[in-house]
Amino acid sequence: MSSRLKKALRGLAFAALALAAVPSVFSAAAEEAKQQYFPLATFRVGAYASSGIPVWAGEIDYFRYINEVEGGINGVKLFWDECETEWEVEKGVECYERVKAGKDGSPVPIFLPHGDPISKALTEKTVADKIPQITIAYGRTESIDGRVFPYSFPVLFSFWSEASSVINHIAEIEGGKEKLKGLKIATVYHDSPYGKETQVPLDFLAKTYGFENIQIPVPHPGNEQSAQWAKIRQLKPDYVFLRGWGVMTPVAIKTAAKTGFPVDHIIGGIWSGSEEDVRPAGAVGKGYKAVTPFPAGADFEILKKLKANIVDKGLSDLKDPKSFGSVYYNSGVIEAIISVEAIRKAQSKFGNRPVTGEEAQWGLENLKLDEARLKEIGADGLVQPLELSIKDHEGGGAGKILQWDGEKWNIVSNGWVRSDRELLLPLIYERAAAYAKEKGITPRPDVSN
Amino acid sequence: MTALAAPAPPETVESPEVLRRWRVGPLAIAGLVLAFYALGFVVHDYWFNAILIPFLIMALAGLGLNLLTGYAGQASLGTGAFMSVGAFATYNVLLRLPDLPLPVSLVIGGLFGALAGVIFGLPSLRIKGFYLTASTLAAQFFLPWLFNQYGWFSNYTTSGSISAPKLVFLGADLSTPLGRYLLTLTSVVILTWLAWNLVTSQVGRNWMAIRDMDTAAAVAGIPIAFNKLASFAISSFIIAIAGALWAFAYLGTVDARSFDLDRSFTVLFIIIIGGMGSIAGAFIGSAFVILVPILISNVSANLFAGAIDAGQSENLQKILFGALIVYFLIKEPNGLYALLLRARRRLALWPLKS
Amino acid sequence: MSFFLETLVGGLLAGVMYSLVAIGFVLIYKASGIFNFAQGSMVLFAALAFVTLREAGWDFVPALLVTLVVMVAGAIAIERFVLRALIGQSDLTLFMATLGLSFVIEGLAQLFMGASVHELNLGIDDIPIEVGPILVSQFDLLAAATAGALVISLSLFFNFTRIGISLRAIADDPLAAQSIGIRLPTLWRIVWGVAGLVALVAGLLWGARQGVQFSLTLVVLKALPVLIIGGFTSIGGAIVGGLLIGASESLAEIYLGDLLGGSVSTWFAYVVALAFLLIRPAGLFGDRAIERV
Amino acid sequence: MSEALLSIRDVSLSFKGIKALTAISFDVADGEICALIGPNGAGKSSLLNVINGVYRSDRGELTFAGKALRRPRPRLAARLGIGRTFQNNALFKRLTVLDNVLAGLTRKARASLLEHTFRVGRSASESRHFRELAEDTIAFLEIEAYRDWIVGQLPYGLQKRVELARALVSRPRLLLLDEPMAGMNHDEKQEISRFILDVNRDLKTTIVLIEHDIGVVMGLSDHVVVLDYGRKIGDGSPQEVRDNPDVVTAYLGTVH
Repeated sequence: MSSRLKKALRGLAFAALALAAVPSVFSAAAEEAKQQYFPLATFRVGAYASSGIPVWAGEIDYFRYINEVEGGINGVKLFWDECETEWEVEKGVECYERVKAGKDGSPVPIFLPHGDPISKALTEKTVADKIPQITIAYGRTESIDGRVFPYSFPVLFSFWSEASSVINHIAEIEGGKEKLKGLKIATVYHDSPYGKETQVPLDFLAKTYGFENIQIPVPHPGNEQSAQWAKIRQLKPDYVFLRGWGVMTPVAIKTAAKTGFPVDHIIGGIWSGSEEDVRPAGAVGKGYKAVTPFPAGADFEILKKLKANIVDKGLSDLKDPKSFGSVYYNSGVIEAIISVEAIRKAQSKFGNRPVTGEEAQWGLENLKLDEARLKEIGADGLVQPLELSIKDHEGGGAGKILQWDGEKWNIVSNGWVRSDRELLLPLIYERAAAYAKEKGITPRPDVSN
Repeated sequence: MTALAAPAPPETVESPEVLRRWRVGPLAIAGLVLAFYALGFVVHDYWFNAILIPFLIMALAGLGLNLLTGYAGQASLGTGAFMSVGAFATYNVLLRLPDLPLPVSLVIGGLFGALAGVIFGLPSLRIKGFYLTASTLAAQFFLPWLFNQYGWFSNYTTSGSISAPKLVFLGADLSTPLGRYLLTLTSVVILTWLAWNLVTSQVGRNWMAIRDMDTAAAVAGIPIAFNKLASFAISSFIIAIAGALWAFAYLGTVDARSFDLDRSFTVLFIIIIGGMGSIAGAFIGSAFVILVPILISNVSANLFAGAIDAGQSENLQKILFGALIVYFLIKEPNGLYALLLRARRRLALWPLKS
Repeated sequence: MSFFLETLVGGLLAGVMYSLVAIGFVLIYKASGIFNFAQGSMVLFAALAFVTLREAGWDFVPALLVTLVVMVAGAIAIERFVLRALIGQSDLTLFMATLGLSFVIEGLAQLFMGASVHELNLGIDDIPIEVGPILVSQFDLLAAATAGALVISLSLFFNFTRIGISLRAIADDPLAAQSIGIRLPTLWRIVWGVAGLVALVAGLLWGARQGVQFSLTLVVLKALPVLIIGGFTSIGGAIVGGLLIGASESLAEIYLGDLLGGSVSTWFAYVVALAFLLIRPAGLFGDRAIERV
Repeated sequence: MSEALLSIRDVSLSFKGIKALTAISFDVADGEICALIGPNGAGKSSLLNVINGVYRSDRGELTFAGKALRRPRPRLAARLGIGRTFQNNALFKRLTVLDNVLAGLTRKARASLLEHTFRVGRSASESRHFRELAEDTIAFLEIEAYRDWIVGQLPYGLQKRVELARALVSRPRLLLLDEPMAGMNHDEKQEISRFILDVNRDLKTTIVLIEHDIGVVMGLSDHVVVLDYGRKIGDGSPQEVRDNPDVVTAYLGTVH
């Protein structure tokens, strides 16, 4: 046998052995853990790395802040390792399976799938493993109903709330909800399950308020939209609600400008509202708006603390200082705050130690962040007041409106723009019940404790 | 006549009549015992959920494509689309005819896949080579669009994604990791056996004849159109079942985008790196494609944790995987299977031939 | 009527952008029979390198030249380490090798230049001017002019230079080409270098349109049906195919979109391409091999 | 014996306006060996391609075994019992010799796709039967030693024999041989000639062959047809053709 061939084979054999050794890592060390394991399914390469990098920086910076400044959550420090998903489902599932058993004796309290398709693939697996997944501003809207989806937490701002907040913002501009009657509102959406999520609520709201609901899909990836915007030029809507993803957003803004549609009448959705989405559009992006549960800005109290204690001390995960206080960075911070607070809540019942997924589920379902608590954390204005329950895994349902001034986002709404959750929740429960029926799930009783 | 006195056995190519004489029975049984024994040995869910199930399903898809491309010579980039047909068809059968036993639903899903294969295989009667490959892209872009576009296919869920109803067969709940593994393994074993029968029969021989020289095949009396369409049908049947398993035994919930062009590339890649026109090749290729990235990621997570920047480490892993692909293609263009065969003959350890 | 015209013109101009990418494929396919899937990664790499230099304070022209040098150096490396080792392998093997190559190029791009989204300003406003009843963007006109210039210069190159002529000969008969005295590896290096240039041009125009970011690699999907219609071996075909696809896609989205529920352009180009293939199995301008037995 | 197995009437063929065959007519009697000769480009291979349906003629009629072939296609021709070898070997080069020969039996196959898939019904017995037929033919052509070779790795002369075996294995009534002895030395030609005579005599197969070596042709064939520039210029027994002045000037005179 040639020596090169031999080498190749030996390499393969070594590889197989190394692979076989992997699971043993998990079963080791069963002694009482002092630290809380919190695995992170990151995406730092591939198509969406530009958003992933600041998100995970915000997340990690806040965890480090908890460890360094506050000495952990009630003394329990956090530790984590990363698993790269490239935002792909299979890799996300593999990462989840790899980390779900916990590490060094600590169970996994919460998993953050960070990807709409990944979260859907994990819906049932997390139930089987009793690990809650938090999906802020993505994921299945019906999973608000914790009776049917006990371990899925679309906290803060579901797509339905997003749509409703945008309509309510338009109503504010126009001077009241009765002024919505007769308006033409076009939704330009990424033609994917994510993009379609708002069709049902918008249809419902259009019937309720009497505006004309126009739906215009943009096929993935959305790097060419001349036909869609030609259609908009023909239909002349009053507002465009832009629900993009990735490259679709800057191309939409540019094409809108090119076809003469006023950019300040476009209101972007959550995933069309980051610096990364607008900056490539250049000068024409000035005046563009977006709704978000992740207000941008570096002058929130907690961001000042992060700057002083983490960033300025060289402990930050952020490579590009420009991103500090950006929408994505702040979204990471917000997600980390909610995770930490849920663990804290769980500790209040189960003791100051690393908590399990099941305990974290209790923590989440009893989580209450009122103005006073948010002020303590330094997150008032950054995180909306929030109260979760079994029947309501969303809790907030409001967003802020940002407007791009060519350089940065400015908050232009007066506080949080609420959605018509009371109108939409019955519809959501109906859908959750249908899902339960299709899957043969018996809903949990709604016992508040 | 020449100095070539002693007949040399074939190097890397599988020829039906040679395969027939392989004593695969004992080997297959040994493999199966191992696969089922593995259950008791490897208890961790991780192995089922993250490694064995996706490995088996992708191997099955690779097997399906190998019948079409490796044996019948028709290269296709529509694999993802045919997988989506299997997933959506099986979902609707499970949903709308809940009384049918699970295997029957899977077979019906496969039959829809076969139908799609025949329809999108029709151009093969007129177009050849790379242009045919390119034309299968029409299937790849049309079918997932169809399932995404029309709510009926996903039972009007808000998001257009489909989710497996309870997987039950003969009263046994197959929703556990072990159950899903057994479902997958059993499907793979049966379909592999059928594929083996096919390629070692006159049908397989006809496909390979068409692959090697279609005019001569026609002159020898081989029905070209029938065989081309049959290869599309059978290949798509297997691929569709792989798609249904991917949706229900592996991920649980999928939408049409799970079956995009990248999926087609992955499967094509599996058969090329594993070995075209070889059943074992599909399994070896799948092992490479599924396991190597996980391996690289695990090794670097354990060895270099904290030593290098996480983002850079991920980029390096991607470069390494790409480089490995190129390296193996250069090293052995006939696939890893050929590499193993050669190594085995050199070692002369297990003489498989009688 | 003016709406129809506007849609049509918009589509045609979009089609030019597709052609720009398709030309890169044609060049490499013509010279080496490889369907180079790494073309998209090359587009990303070129645009990213250029914009990184610009952001580091370089002037336009030096940045352009340095990027070009990097692209050509990359082309030479690819020829030396990958293509030469794969001579004589099947089309599919070569295709897969370029897929592996694309992982390497993408990884290198993000490793050295980061994953951030960049704005690329070429100094031409992408705002509409009225031409008669329809709106046309200056930027689109520039893109069309660039594509036209590229096609003309490439045609001149292939028709009047020794290298170009031997390239055409190679497509017909590799042995004959070698006998005129041009070594295959040299030729490949040149063609991959030119493909690098085309990738740079496409990267700049697409990057200015959508921002320089990872999804630049996805522009190849738009180029595929263009190639099927235009043929893998004809540069003129790539332009005509691009225009046809761009226009029919736009019109289909508008006029069939309502009927079928939108996003028709996802597959419409491929179905058009398939219909074309059934009528002309080697594309509009491709060479058809006559079978002899 | 004298009844025509194949009759060709007024067959014309053109490619993009260039005439390849012009109004060719002749008969091939049952049981004879008929040689087609003529200079390169005379249209000999094209005529064989028309007979078994690889090319579609512009005009003309073909009658095989008393039945008119209206739309001949390669597979129909094979089913009726017309076998064929090619000028440049057209073997399935990644299969073994045995598999190549077995592939030639397809026209006799009765077992269906499903029977093969599930290994039920006629699948096993047919495989056994085919195997015997193939082994017989392989033995007849004396290539047993190479049975398991991949044909792509065999020398040219052996490949020609494998191709002959593939055409012969299904026992066609008519065998079209396109230069079966091209590129062979004298001994090899002798050997192939012997096989052809054996096939004709023992298996009662009618043979149409194209051959350039006039010596071989004259010794082997019962009937010679001469083509030149797509036209028939001579038709008759070897002796008659040899004496035909047109043939002598057009072909024999110039080549030899």
